Amino acid sequence: MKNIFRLENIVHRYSERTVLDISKLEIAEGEVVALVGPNGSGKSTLLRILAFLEKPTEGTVFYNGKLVKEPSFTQRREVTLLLQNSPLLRRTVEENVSYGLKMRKDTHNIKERVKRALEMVGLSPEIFAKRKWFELSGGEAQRVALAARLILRPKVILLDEPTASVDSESARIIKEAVFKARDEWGSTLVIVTHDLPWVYQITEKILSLFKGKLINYVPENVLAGDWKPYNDGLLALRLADGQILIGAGSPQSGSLALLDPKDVIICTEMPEEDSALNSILGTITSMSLISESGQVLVKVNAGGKTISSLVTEKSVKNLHLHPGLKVYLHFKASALKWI
Amino acid sequence: MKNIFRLENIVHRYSERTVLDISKLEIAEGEVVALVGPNGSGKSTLLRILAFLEKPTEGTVFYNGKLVKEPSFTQRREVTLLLQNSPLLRRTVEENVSYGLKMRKDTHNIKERVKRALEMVGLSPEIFAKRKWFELSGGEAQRVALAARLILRPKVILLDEPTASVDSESARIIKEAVFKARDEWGSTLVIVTHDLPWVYQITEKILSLFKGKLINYVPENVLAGDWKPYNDGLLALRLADGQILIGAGSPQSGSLALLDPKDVIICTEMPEEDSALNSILGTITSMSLISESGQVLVKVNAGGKTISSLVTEKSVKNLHLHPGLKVYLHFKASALKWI
Amino acid sequence: ASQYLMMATTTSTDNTGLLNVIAPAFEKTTKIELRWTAVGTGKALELGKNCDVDVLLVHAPDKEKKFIEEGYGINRREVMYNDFVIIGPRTDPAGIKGLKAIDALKRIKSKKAPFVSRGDNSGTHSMELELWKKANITNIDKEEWYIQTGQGMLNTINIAAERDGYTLTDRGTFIKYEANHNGNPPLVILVEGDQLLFNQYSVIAINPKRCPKVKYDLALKFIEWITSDEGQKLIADFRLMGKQLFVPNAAR
Amino acid sequence: MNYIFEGVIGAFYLLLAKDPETYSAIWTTLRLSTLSITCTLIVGIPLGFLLGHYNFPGKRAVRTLVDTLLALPTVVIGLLVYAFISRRGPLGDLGLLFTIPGVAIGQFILALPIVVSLTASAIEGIDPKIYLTLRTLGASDMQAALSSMWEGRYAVTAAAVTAYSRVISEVGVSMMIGGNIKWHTRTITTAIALETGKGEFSMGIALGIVLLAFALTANTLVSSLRRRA
Amino acid sequence: MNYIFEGVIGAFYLLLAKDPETYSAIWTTLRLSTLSITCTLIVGIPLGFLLGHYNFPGKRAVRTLVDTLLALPTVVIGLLVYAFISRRGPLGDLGLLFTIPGVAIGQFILALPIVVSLTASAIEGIDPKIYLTLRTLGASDMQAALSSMWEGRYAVTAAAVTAYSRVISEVGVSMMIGGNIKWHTRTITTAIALETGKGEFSMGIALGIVLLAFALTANTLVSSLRRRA
Ligand SMILES: Nc1ncnc2c1ncn2[C@@H]1O[C@H](COP(=O)(O)OP(=O)(O)OP(=O)(O)O)[C@@H](O)[C@H]1O
Ligand SMILES: Nc1ncnc2c1ncn2[C@@H]1O[C@H](COP(=O)(O)OP(=O)(O)OP(=O)(O)O)[C@@H](O)[C@H]1O
Ligand SMILES: [Mg+2]
Ligand SMILES: [Mg+2]
Repeated sequence: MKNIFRLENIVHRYSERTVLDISKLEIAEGEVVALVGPNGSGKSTLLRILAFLEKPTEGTVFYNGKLVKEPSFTQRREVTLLLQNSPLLRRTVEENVSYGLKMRKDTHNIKERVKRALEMVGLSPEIFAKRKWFELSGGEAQRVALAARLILRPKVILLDEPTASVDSESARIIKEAVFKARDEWGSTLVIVTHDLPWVYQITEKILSLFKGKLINYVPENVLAGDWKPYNDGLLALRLADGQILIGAGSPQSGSLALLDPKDVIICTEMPEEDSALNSILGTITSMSLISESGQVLVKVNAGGKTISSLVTEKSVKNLHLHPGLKVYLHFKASALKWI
Repeated sequence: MKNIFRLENIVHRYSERTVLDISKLEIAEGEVVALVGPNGSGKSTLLRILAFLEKPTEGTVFYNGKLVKEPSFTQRREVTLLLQNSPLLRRTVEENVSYGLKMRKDTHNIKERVKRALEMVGLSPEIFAKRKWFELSGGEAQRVALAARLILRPKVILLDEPTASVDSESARIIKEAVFKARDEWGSTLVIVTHDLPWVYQITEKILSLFKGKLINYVPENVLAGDWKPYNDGLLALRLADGQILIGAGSPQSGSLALLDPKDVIICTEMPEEDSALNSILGTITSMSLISESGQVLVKVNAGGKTISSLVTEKSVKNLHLHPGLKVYLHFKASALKWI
Repeated sequence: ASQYLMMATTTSTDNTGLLNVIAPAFEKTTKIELRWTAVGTGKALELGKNCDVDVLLVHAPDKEKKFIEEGYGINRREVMYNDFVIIGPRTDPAGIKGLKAIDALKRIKSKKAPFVSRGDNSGTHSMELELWKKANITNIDKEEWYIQTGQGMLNTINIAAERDGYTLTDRGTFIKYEANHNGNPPLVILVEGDQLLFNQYSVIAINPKRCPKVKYDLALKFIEWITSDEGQKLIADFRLMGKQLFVPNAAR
Repeated sequence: MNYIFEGVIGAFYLLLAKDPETYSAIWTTLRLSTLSITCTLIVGIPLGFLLGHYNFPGKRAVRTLVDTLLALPTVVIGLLVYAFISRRGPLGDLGLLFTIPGVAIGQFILALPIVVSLTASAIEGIDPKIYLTLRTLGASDMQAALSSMWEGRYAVTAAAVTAYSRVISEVGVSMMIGGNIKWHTRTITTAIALETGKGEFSMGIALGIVLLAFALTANTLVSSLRRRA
Repeated sequence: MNYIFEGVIGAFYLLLAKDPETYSAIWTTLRLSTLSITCTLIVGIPLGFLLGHYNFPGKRAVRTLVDTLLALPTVVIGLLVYAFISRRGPLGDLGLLFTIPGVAIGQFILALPIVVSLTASAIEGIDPKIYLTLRTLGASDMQAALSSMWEGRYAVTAAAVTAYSRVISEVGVSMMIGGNIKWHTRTITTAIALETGKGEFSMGIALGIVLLAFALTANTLVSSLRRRA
């Protein structure tokens, strides 16, 4: 498939502080990409760069195969971004939603299109079209802002936490609307969200940012804490309930351990002793089906930390896993990656 | 326990539109109250009234047993509110957090207290204290705003979606911080959130708003759609996969059906035929443990709608429920409440 | 009128209302519209130097002569005169009533009675400075009693009234001032009729050799008309509060 | 005190009896101020946007300079313009002295720093996220500039109102360049100056009230436009 | 054109040769403008806040009125104040005529609508959520008012700068109330008016440049304060 974005050696700094450092990133046309990572990891900054709103301090951006120095007007118009906590313009809802079309002088049948865009985000046009920007609740405003993007049927839609303050029913509607964009208009989607079950549902392609760097793990399991030297050059982290996590490797000081949910095995019994194997007792707090993949994300609370494990539906069935069950989590000390 | 708030016959309107209509509401001192409801149901409006920022169009508010006509300065200072998408002041992080204390002329050991407040929300004071308001990511800003409230150790803390754009690890830290406030300072908490599993974890007292009215159900199951007359004066809603939901009662037109998760029974087999009994086939998508109550919230996708059921851990175990399993949801037609 | 003549004049001719009488009459006779801008004499001369007006009506003979000598203007004709008077409070604290101008100033200085000067290089101011010089009084610039306003005549009179002081004014403006106070002003004439207090107004055409664009022919027509019997009679008949303000004296 | 009382009565008389000199001055003021404010807004608002929106080296210096030009006294502007348009000045052939367009040039210079400075402040006051939002919605540079001005429309209107008030109340430029020529370049303010110079204080006040009535009409118009937006 | 050239040279001469008349006028301008702007800001900023922040019946009318008062010509203000403080006026006994405090009263009336109107616009431009935030953090009415002014500090400073510039560049009030009395109430602007009236155009321009240098100093100060905040 053709790449719509290719980023090379991107570094972005705010007054000497490096907040983004990506050596290579490719996004294919029509792809759905989830962008995840903790607060401050650079997700919004990356979206601003993809939307041509900001120029990276260093590095090159290719859009549709072409090197972008100064984004052309057409290029800019093909990409739209829903900002985090996007403000509305000081106009009515209708005018907010139709703004982009008006700027494009594309006003054919505009009333009808505004109506449909509002319906797409679950807002009744009769009730909301004439409202002023300040006459909306937080979630309503968020959805108006989204409608203003969807109406443009852009080639690339970048969404920064589109469901942050939206109720669960509306979140469902929005998720549908976003898929419609991909399926009907072939839009490329990049979505920032902290809603990990959603992420697993919508795409396999998950970009995970951590302190400005792309990492290869979904940051489900970030094991921060006071890692201390242990036997045999291993490191240990003591949990609140006295259990000990063991990691291998030689991290730099202050670094964090990451654990891929796929590397965690759930057992209902205590396994054999093995110094390099972790075996942590915890309680299942939740289990979510990951779309059609037949996998289940199981979250386990162990000594105050939540550790996730990705297991097949079959083993869930076989092991009779259910929330509230006490289980053992097994993973190798070497499964911990340090960043 | 003493009531800290009592609201009587509150009606609030924005230019003739009634957005809040609460005949009675009591909140006890030291209680943790979750306020849930779809977008636009009046949650933020209610919080503004509780924080004395807005006066209800009609009705009376009692605070600490006293009728509040004009809130006194002391009353105002005892209650603090974290606004939805709270803006920061155009100052440094440190000045934002210390602002409330400075206004109270309570500057004893202020640097230290700011430090601790930042740590409480998971921000390193060394990195963030001197930053300007615009040099923060969305989630960081949200947490600074929260720290600015927590530092005040107020009697009442009202939080409007405190974890909306916060990563999962920080959300955990924030949740802890909020509990610390209740446990150590005895603060009363009212929390608006769309994160229902969290709600079930933190409190039994859930206020559910719907179109400005308090309803007795957690709006997990809001069954909106085109309800049509059916045999025997019943109503029917056709799902996307052809299954039919049946409801009893005589709703007004355009009204919605609510279904308490407690009224939904999960079976693994088809029950006997009964015209007044719904029996809907669906797939379990997720299961979450509800804190220490020993109950599990099971979400089932049936014909595109998500229906939740609250079941005991024991029956989860007995029925071998797991995500991905096909199950039947049973509930009486009369279990549907109309609003 | 399709043709018009641009004149720069001093404030006194405009403030007294004289030009409001002259302009329509001139237009009626000659079909030439008279437009004027009323400024200080100094500024009027400067406008003339820059060829921005066609004709001047001013009252500072020494400066006018210099203006002509330097080639800026031609055809200077005397038009009318009035006289200067020294006015002061009715109570006359310095006791100058009836004195000659020079003696009056000397008296004012010795009594340190407030004297308000226009201090604006206007015709009146030039006259005042000349009188001080003739009285051999110098270095009064910073004296507490010597108040320099740098304003027009009427404002200066008003300041003198507020300060219970004396000032030198042209008679036209004083009559106007009297009129403003319905004939009962706080300041009254104390010194008048001295030969030194003569105030001559003249018209000057701007030199077309230096300023090719000026309407020299119209300027000549105006000069001719104002010095004619018709113009002179209008001036003689112009009255405020029933008093004559200007005496026509155009030489034939 | 009497002046004020007589002035109020005089104002009514001038307006109701349709005093021709007064109406001529009102008409001149209207034509002149419309001309000068239009030019000022056309030039000043874009400049103000550029100054408020973009960051460039020396921006602070430019800002300080513009703020300094706010203090240009009208007489000085009059002199500067006079130096250019006097017959012996470089633009003398245009014959602008003692004409309304000539005065408008001066008023333009007077009002421009006001419009630029206050528009720049208005733009700086807009949430920077708004501009980003406009861009994400596909606005061109020009469209985004116009729309963000619309977002700050109250402050931009305030800039225009302040500048317009300055223009209609100024006297130095009108006097120096216009020459206060009766029936031609006499504005309400130069008429006031004339009457005051004559000692006709109540007439001065009466004309002042006429000017305020004029300004009130203009502001009521602006205010009702504001309400609609 | 020569005027301008000579004016620039003249300005240097006046400043460098420490011309006593010029320095007296500068000193008077400084004292006078400091007095009047201080009073104006103390009264005007709170009024502007009230007008911008609160909604009350008739607010739009008050706003329109204030905007209309922006158009008060300085001569008219001079006349009005004169009517009160002249010896025959009701406040004649205070002896304010031809004094700096007297002129300051007039300049106060001149600058007040500017400060009120622009401060009100500045306050209206602030995100209303900011005020709510201040209240939720426990600010008293007064503290919240001060803090929201701080939030809109750029626009409030712009109001102050505009008013100050208006005050130092005005001539009508200073002339009418101050009397342009040499060594006493002669300010830079009245001196300019005088020189211009005398036909000393280059001297007028020189003094104009002196005034601009004065304003530049003030604005540089403000700008460096702004930078710190
Ligand atoms: N204008 C700015 N000036 C300086 N630093 C900034 C600025 N904007 C963001 N930052 C910093 O850059 C880093 C990345 O910010 P960014 O907004 O991209 O994070 P994010 O991943 O979107 O976080 P969140 O989940 O909280 O929205 C953060 O450390 C933030 O503090
Ligand atoms: N200032 C206002 N003027 C008019 N209507 C308003 C105003 N503020 C809110 N509303 C309306 O009042 C209703 C309740 O709004 P509120 O903000 O309380 O909802 P909410 O429950 O907090 O929703 P959300 O989850 O989206 O934040 C909504 O229908 C909203 O459109
Ligand atoms: Mg972000
Ligand atoms: Mg809300």
